[in-house]
Amino acid sequence: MEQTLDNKQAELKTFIDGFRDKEHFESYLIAVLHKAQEIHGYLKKDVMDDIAREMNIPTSHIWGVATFYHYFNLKPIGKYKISICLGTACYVKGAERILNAVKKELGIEMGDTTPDELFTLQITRCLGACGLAPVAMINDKIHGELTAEKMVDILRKYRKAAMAEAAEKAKEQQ
Amino acid sequence: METIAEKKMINVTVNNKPYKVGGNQTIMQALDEVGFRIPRLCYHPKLSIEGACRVCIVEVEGMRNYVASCAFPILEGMKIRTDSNDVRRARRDIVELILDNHPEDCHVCERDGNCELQRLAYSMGIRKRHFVGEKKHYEKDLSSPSVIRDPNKCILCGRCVRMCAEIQKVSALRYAHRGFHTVVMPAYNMPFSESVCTACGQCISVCPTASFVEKGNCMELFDKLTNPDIIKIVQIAPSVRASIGEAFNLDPGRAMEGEMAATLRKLGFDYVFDTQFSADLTIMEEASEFLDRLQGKGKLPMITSCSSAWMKCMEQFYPDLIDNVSTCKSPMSMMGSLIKTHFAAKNNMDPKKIFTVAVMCCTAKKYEAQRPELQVDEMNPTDMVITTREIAWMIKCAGIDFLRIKPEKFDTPLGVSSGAGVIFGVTGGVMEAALRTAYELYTGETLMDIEMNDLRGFKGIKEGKVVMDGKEIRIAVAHGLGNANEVLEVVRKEPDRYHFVEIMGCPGGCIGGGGQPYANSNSEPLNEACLKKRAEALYGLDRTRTIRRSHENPDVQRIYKEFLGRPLSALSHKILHTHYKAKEPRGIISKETKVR
Amino acid sequence: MATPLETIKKKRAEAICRIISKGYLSTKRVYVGMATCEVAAGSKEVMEVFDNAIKNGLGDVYLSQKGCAGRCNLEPTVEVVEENKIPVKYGKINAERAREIIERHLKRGEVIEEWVIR
Amino acid sequence: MKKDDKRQYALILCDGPACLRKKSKNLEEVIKQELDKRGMADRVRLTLSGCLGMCDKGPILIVNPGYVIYGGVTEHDIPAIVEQHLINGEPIARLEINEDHLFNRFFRVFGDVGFFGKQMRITLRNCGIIDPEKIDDYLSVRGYEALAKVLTDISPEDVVKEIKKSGLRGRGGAGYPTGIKWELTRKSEGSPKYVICNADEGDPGAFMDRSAIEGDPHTVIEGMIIGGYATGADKGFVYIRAEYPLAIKRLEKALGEAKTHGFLGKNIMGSDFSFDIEIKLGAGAFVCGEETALIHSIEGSRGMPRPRPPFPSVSGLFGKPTLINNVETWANIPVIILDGADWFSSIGTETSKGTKVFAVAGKVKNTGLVEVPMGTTLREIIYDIAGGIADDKKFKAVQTGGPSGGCLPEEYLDTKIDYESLSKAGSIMGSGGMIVIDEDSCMVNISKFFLEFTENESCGKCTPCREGTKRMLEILTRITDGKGEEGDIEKLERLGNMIKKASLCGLGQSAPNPVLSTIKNFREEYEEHIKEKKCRASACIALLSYTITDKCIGCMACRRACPVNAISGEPKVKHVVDKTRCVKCGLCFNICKFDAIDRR
Repeated sequence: MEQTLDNKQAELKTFIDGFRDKEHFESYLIAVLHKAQEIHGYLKKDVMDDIAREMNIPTSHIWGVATFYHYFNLKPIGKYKISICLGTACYVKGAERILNAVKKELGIEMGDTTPDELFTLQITRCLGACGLAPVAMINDKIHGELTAEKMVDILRKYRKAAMAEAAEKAKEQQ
Repeated sequence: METIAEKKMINVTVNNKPYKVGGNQTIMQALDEVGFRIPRLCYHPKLSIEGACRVCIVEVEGMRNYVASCAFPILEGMKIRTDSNDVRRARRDIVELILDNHPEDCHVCERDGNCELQRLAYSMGIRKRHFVGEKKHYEKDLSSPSVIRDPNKCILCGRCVRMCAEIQKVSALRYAHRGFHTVVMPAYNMPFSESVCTACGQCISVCPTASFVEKGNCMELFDKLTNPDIIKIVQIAPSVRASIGEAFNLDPGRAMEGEMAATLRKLGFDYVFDTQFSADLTIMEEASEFLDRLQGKGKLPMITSCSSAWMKCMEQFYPDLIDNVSTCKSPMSMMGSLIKTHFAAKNNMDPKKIFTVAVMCCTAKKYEAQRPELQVDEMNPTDMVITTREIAWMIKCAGIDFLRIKPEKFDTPLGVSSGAGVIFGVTGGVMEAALRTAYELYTGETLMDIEMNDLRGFKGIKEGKVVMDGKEIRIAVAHGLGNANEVLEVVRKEPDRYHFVEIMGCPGGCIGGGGQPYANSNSEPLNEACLKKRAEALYGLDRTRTIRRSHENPDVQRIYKEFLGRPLSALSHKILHTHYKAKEPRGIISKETKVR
Repeated sequence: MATPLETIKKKRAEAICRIISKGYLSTKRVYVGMATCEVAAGSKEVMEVFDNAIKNGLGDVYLSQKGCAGRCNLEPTVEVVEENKIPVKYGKINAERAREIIERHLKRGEVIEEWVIR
Repeated sequence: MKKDDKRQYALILCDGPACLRKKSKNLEEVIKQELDKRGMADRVRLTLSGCLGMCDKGPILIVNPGYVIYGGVTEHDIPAIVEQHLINGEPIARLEINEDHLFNRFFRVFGDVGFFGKQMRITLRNCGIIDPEKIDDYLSVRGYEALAKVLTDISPEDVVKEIKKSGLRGRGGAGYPTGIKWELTRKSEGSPKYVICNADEGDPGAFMDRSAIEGDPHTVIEGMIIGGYATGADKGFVYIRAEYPLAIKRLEKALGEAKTHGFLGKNIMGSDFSFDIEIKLGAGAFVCGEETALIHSIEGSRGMPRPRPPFPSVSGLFGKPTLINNVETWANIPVIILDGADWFSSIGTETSKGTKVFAVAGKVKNTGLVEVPMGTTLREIIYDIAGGIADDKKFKAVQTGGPSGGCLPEEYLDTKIDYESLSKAGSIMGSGGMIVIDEDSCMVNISKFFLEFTENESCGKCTPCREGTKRMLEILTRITDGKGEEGDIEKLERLGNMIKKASLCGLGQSAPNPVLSTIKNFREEYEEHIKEKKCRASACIALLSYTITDKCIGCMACRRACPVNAISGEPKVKHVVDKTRCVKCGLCFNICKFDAIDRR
């Protein structure tokens, strides 16, 4: 079930309330931003405004923190988040080629989301799976020992799956 | 504060020569003490230590890396080198790196050569560039009526960020993003006008370059001045006369009252009035309002309302205190309101043809001028505000020999002022002026001891007591919005602690306003000695006035007789008073979060 | 009151009892690497194969996950430990190979030499 | 046991320097001869191991299964061992020594595998041995005994003394003596005090901390509790990358179980010492590995470092005295307490004690996580443990210390690993990344890769790092793009040296290292790029040139594929590349079926 906006707000508020009795309440900002991103998919302005009010932190500070850490998305992200590992081991084994292949296949640049909101392309520094280098992570799944061709195949599979899912949904609704 | 004599003296060597310096301070402070002046950029004595620009590096024997002298403590036996070729070249390269990512438009820049970066670049000996590459490119933010933010000129020293958060506690500005892409900006990169910015302009004061400048109106004003169809009327704030000389390389502290009157007339204004007149009028209204409140008609403590930055701050940060704030308009707006009503009527002028200009020390006044709640008969009291810096530029641009001009008097009837009106420009001045009048109105006796030393000086928060007819009046004065926050927290918790509170948005009051001349090469922004001299100039004017109490100003008396009736009359309320309301976005003052 | 040292000894004894009660003393113990890197290489599927086999009646085998021993390029890894024998370390195990380990090694006691890490 | 028992044995012979000195070298030969003589050779595998940490009892020989440790073994003992133990299955009591160090458990399982032979597992002693999600497994390997021991009869002062005596140094990079850090925090006035575990492992290609936490989270927790006890802190934080979900999950589970068992919380194990640990997540900023930046991040701010002093031990988290160590450092603590500082300090070199974990990656046969005693040479790690260079390529350089470290060429392979010798060689220990580079990699390109990383991770606070790394990257990019200019190398050196000495924090101070060390050791490659526009590793695409060789049969495939029509030629006639038009896209190279395109 999709959560309604009110539910989402309530969930975040409950999460924030969990820290209220802690010493240095404000220091839990990053944890709260993580949670907000988990709930909403990315950090939107009104959510950060809510956090500012709830935690009594200036919005400029929250914005400063949200933009400092690369883990936080400030724009909506796609259904599948592709993180190409550019750690040394992967780099040495040709991660750049994988990256270029993805860019070409999806027609987007680093940090962007495809117009169909299916894929978001990001890079990451070492997923700790160096033995499988080069690797990429799609949502939580790690794909290893990649080649450009293999990567493109994987993306096409995801796209196919998503389209099938959408078709299924459309059918149900009919 | 610890004085040098109280510090334990220690022995250090600087460039191989022995020195005795005070301990318990930074290397930079110690070097300052014995006559060195290490170049510096992100350092500001009133702000927290950032250690970011690395311009102030020195060599310390035994340490692998250079040491930022602003941040490192001086220690017994330290061997410091400020002059080796290596460290000099490193400093030079650091400044070049800053310069390499900075627009090269010095010859057309607002700072007019009075730029810390330019001075540094020259003194570091940067004559050639080695590392030129990509420069940052961002949009200018022109949204605010007061302040322009140009990230391209920003060198990320962070002084504005710390000023805004530490001294003003407004936190409109913060670093966002990181690395080469770091930008100082308001939350969400929103237009400045939609942020919590109070328009105080202190970011401009501390900015070493022209990353922050006021929204200029000079060209528009030149246009107006040459338009024969309108009546150009100007007023000038007290603190402008105390600082304008600095823009012409005079030492701080020269009061230039008559010179300003003459100059403004030369510039083409039809009438030259003095904000100090309306300051006297403000006192009449405000003192009366205070006495009313004291008698149970309204909330106490009463808080002053003349500082525009404070008023915007109040609406966003302290809407719960709206009823405590005096309903008086600022002297600038009172003047404008009078000009377009009484003065126009008396002289058979169409108020719509009058163009009112205020020369202010202040950028927030540009915002105030636009406030709809100040309008009289659907007219803005003030049509344009220009800062001290802008008028100085206009004088230069118009080719007026300011330094040799013959002083003239202000025009009547809105040009005569008492000493009380003069000291409005310095922290504590409004309170002092108000008490001079309130005392007499309340007790019927003239207050003889009118120089209130408790309320003078630059302590962040000043408290005092006055006994009027056996009643103890407790007062507080705060300058800078950070100090104000402390007093206001007290007001929130203990509403009975004070009867009367004066708040000025800028450090030092209007003399330290965000529109005042830039610090010159021998000083730094908001230098306390400089502020002191500006204050002295105003106190000096007060001392030489024969009339030093607002209610004794004959023109003020006349205007009540001819027009307003009495203070707080219905007409007064219509023309000279207003009401404020809460505004979005709401400001948040954090207890813990530091600037990072 | 017991000193912390006495407490810890008791706790250790209890812990060992609990481990034993979960079948630690079985003839064969199987350890499957389950760190991020191993999971990425497919060790979850391998774990499932062993788990299902035990659920479906494979007896006298103690199954446990373990952290990463550091043989990145040979992951997923599986160890088969038998009392009085040198532990056998298998590398590059997938579901299919896991099934074969069950058949040949766990059931028949045959070490599958070609997959052994040396 | 019967003679026909065909059971297999693994012998582990200690090859550490102390045992070698006691002339155990020829033991290897003697054992082999004896085994051959008795027809046992096919049933016994003999592995040489690095120092096993029992030097005073050496030479050491271990027999597996059973993990029987023999000490003081001479060649005269060998026939008896083979006869009595290996053939008759009866261990020889007179040679047996009763020394069971914590790390030995690993060797019981893995001791016979060549990859682990030269390793010594102290911090990773339980990784790959126990179920990290079961506290029972940890308890069974003497878990929390070190904590119990200090709570029972070691005063906080003496714990600090013990850590000082052990010679342990920070494993996060700089190698600051851990004991002194503990002592400073202990002596600092201020309350409360905090203990932090830095698990913000961000070096590209390093995953030691992840592995340690995923494999044995309790060790880190136990180390932190002991640190809290020793310094007088009552609260600990683990600052860990959000990119490590499994490590976070295991850590959370371990913390929960430790609480249930009373190792965390009020009055730990009945003592009057109380301590708690919370997890704080990073959010993707490498600079947060720097301790002041990390503190700011825990405080909920941008992770920007601040100048030191004051050091965290005096004024750290929330302005209070704070002890920060990294994961690996913490994992050493229980071992030092249980096996003793004397034993610990007997391992390693004069200045660097104990072991160090490296994540060995790049062009070696066996990539993986390696823990070796300090003093092991780079050559031993790369060739003996990691199996040498993959695909029979030629070794070119080894990069240690990640983006803060340097690249060392072949002549440094015999450098013994410790803090001082690595930094003398022009690199650093760092947190333990070790990337082996072969002839296919371009050193200019590699240093560009690292600088790209630091430039991207610069927090932007101080000028040298923010602006300087950007300019260095621009110069490197133009060199690899074939637009390098005379004087670029000197500019890189000038900027690099300035950034090193003038930056605010360790990230900036070490950012130029990869560039400076490659300029020092591989200057000719830079010069080739600039002067001859040539990349000897064929890695810099813009510098490649394409020619068609005589193998061309004129099939037209490349001619059709070329997007800029730079290839001309008639059918069945050798084609030609017009180099002035070629954009070096490589399509022709990929499409040619006859290997007729020469790219170099």
